Amino acid sequence: MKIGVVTFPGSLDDGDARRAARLAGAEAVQLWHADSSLHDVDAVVLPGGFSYGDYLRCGAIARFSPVMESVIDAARGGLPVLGICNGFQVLCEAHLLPGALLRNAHMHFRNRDWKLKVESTSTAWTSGYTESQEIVIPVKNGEGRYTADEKTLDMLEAEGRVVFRYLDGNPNGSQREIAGIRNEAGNVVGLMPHPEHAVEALTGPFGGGTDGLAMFTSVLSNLGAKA
Amino acid sequence: MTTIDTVELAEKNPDEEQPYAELGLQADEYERIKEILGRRPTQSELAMYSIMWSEHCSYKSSKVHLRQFGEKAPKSDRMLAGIGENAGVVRVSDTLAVTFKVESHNHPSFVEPYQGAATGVGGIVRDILAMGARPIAVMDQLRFGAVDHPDTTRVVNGVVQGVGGYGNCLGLPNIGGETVFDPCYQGNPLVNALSVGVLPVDRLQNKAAAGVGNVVILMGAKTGRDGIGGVSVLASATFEEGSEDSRPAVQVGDPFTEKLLIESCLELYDAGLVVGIQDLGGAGLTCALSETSSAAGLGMRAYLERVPLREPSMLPHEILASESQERMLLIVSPENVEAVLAVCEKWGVLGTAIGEVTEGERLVISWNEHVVVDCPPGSLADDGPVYARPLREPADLILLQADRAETLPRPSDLRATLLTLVASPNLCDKGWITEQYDRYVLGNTVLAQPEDAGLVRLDEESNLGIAIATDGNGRYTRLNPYEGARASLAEAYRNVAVTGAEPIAVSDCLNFGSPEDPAVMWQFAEAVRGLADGCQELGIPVTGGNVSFYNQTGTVAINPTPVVAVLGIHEDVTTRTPMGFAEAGHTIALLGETREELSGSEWAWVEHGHLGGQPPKIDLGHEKKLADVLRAADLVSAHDLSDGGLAQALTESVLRRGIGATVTLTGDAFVALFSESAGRVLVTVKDVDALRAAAGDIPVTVLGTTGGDKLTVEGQFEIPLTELAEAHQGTLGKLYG
Amino acid sequence: MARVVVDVMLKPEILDPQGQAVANALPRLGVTEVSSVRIGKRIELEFTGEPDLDKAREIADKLLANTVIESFEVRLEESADTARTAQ
Amino acid sequence: MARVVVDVMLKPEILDPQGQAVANALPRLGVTEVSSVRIGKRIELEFTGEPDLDKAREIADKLLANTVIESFEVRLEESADTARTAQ
Ligand SMILES: Nc1ncnc2c1ncn2[C@@H]1O[C@H](COP(=O)(O)OP(=O)(O)O)[C@@H](O)[C@H]1O
Ligand SMILES: [Mg+2]
Repeated sequence: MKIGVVTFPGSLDDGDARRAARLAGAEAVQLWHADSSLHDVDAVVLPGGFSYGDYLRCGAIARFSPVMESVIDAARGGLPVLGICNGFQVLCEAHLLPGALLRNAHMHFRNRDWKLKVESTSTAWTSGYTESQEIVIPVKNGEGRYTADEKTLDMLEAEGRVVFRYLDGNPNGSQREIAGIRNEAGNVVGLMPHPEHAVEALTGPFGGGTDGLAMFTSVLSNLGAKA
Repeated sequence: MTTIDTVELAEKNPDEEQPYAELGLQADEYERIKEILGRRPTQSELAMYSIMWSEHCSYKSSKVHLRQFGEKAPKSDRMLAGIGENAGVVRVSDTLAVTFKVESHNHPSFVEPYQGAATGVGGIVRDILAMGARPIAVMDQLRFGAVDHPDTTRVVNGVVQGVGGYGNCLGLPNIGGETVFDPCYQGNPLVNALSVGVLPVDRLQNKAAAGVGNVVILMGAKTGRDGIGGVSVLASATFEEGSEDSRPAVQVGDPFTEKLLIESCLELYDAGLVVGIQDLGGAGLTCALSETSSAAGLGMRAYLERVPLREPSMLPHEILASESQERMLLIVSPENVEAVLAVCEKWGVLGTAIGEVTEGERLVISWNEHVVVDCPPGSLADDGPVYARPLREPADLILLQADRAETLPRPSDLRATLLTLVASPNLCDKGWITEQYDRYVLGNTVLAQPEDAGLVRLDEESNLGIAIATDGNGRYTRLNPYEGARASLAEAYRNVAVTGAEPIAVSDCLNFGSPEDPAVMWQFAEAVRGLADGCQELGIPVTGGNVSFYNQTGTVAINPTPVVAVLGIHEDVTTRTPMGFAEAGHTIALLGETREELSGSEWAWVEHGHLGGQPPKIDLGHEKKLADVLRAADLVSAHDLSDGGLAQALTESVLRRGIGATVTLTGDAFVALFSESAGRVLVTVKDVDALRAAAGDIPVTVLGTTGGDKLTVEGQFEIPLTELAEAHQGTLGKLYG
Repeated sequence: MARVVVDVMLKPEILDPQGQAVANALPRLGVTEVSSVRIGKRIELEFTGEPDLDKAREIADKLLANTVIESFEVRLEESADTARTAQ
Repeated sequence: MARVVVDVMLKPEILDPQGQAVANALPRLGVTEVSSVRIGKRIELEFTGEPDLDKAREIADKLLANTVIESFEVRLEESADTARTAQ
């Protein structure tokens, strides 16, 4: 099973996403932003970082890269796509997911381990969790305030498309404590926290968190079941 | 139309006066330049000499002292590159080497805190990159003025956001640092930054522009009128112009471009396409051109009109002096130029051939057919002035040392004292700062803030890793520069050792006032001597560092502040020892001896605003043995004691995982809690007999046991962890929100 | 030299913490007559030839603004020479 | 409702990484006629009463612009009602 991880010139957590895919048992494939081929991968991760510097608006420029045109097409066709942090921003900019991510309400970059509630397990990336499971995943972003209009927020909640919610506070002022959402079909998921940084006890959240690994094993077992 | 001053013109009117004094050159220095050239320098040459012979580039006041680092350095076959290179390189395994260095960006960070700090990080990362290494982490050592001074908010917020903004955007985890507040830094904050990188041993790069006919390529950002240090001095010389747009501009960092520069350089190294490489730092092209050619003992021909400019109106001397960030200079053999430019293109980085390596030791630089520089590169890079400046012990030192803190009135309420101290600016939790930094990126951070040292895994197979800690104590160094410097070394060494790593190398950043003040120069000489002696005693070499002079407001210098960085090897990071109490029921013990040492302490400062006496005694033989014990013993946790003493170490250890403790103190409880005696570590173990056996002649004092939700000092007080946490963690957020 | 200016502002219903922070700081400077502050972006596009407002609008719509949260306005800069002053 | 607009731009000699990044991205969108992009801030100050340009200038100087690297311009918004459009 091959998980592709896109590298934009300013991607930073791409190596971590590949490591997470490997630890989950996949073959990790590096996808280059300027190459429109997806190289027959079975799923795609858009990793964290600052795609093209992201000085204007996070994800704004990345969405126009050659690889993204293929990702957008493939996602519409059902390919599992996970956007982490900057990847989430790119997915919103590309309108694969609704809403937008704005500068944190407190205006600081914040890196802290955060407790999340898994609210939707009917996605390609979260089926390995149990409904309402509480997990600890690092948050690290400067522009992670999830924002959408009330109608969209109501719709997301009504359709069970809020995948993760922040517990015990809100690290960035996201509306309704939303940390991650999915598309209608459930193959596309975006979240601000970083599951790829919670895959090894040694380097994960303080005290040995590996709660992020299930995102990567979920997609593999779903793909395996399909194959 | 400005006339360009050329070599031809300089030969025609060899005696025309030049504004050398405005550029910071002394009359005799100017005479020497004329002697070297056999004529007056051109405007561009004058700019280059003034930059290269400045304190910052030539180390003219510090050189005679820094020599000791080499002379006293223990022989080590680990050292692959040492002082004089962009950064020292030490071998950590058969195949891997590590390079690290700490550098200052103090003055720019006061003028424009965000950009000053950001470009400080960018600059040190390029030094590491230039050695052939992939940068893998950064650290920041910060000194601010009084916490409540109206200007401190501006500086703190700007600096912290600048360090974070640049480092986070580069994808380098921040694994530690220091934050100190003291009024002596009010008009002159210190912003030091450290970077560490890793390289395969055979990828080591150097800066020599070897190989006649090789091509000189400038890579990275366009060149603009950026610059504070060298260029601002230059600009103040006006050259009959003084127009608005010839004024120097603040350097603005572009971390995205730096990220591209890193990736493209690494790709070039791996493809074996680079003969020589040098980063462009404070002295820009001037430094890069002269150092690369001088290092090779060859000449160089450079064409300034080829340099991509942000502002087309720039003149040759401005191009040479520009401090624009995110640039590297490469030496490439002609047949590889195309391949190099293709890699640049792939990453979207500008790459431009601007010259070539030539026979003979002349650096010849032209601008649109005009030759503006023709000089021996070694005269710029290596033959700058060297001064043995006068030294004099500060007049007030004897009185200062006589005014001991041990005689100050002591508190009756130790509970209140502890709560006040752990909430004080220098001892409080620094989470408000460190949460603004990415600690996770690259996925190899094993330990970071608030642990004693940063610990990074280098290899996922073998679990080999490196630990780094930095320390500097301006108050101790003010009281006794020799001992103060050794105290900082001892502390950094111990902080590395508590993780279970073996300390192997040292870097430093020496922040002092004006070298022209004999009292400052004496402090500097003493501190260097202390550090060099200390390294000799510990058997670890200084591999590189940085000197920052002129840190003062008016005639008042900062406390002398040598920041010492120690690097250690960790053979198996999965066995690292963290600082926090892990679970209930473990035995708490203190390694080392507590003496009544309160002078220079946080207690004296916070409770009495007092600075006087002698700093704690340093015994490096003991530190060495202690480090061996820390590696050999089976420890659940280990946390070194430093500022704030045992009270602080206990507080940090219980709060790390919310595991309380009950301890019993022997002797004077106040001294036991707040003395800052060196050479001590707070540990927890499951088996105290095994600890005693492992400890040899290092004193072991059992203090109590872990557990509960309070910090209890028997017979004295108890503090619920919630109350302790509130006191310790609230301070900085409340001040700077 | 022809310059097009694109002003991008957060839609009024979107929280602007930066603007709010400035608004909150004003009383401390003794300013009480400002009731609200909004902070957006001003983007200057220099065209090589004739400034093309339609093109600029297209760029703004596609790239410069995210119309989920922002609105924009495109206009020709009256005169490119109006020297910006530090006063 | 009276609005004062403060435009804050980096001084021309200062590197503008933001503008540069956008300029570099434009060719990928098929835009080749834009030669340079500069990005600054547009700040809207709503005054409770009469808009006070001098006051606004003082605020800009003290708080909104960092005059070490930025310059600013203060002006009255022609009409506060000009609805900003997303087109
Ligand atoms: N500016 C900073 N950047 C990163 N880490 C910092 C900074 N200031 C303090 N820290 C971290 O906070 C912790 C406590 O700092 P300090 O009390 O100075 O440690 P120590 O006494 O062990 O030297 C350490 O982990 C240190 O690395
Ligand atoms: Mg320590």
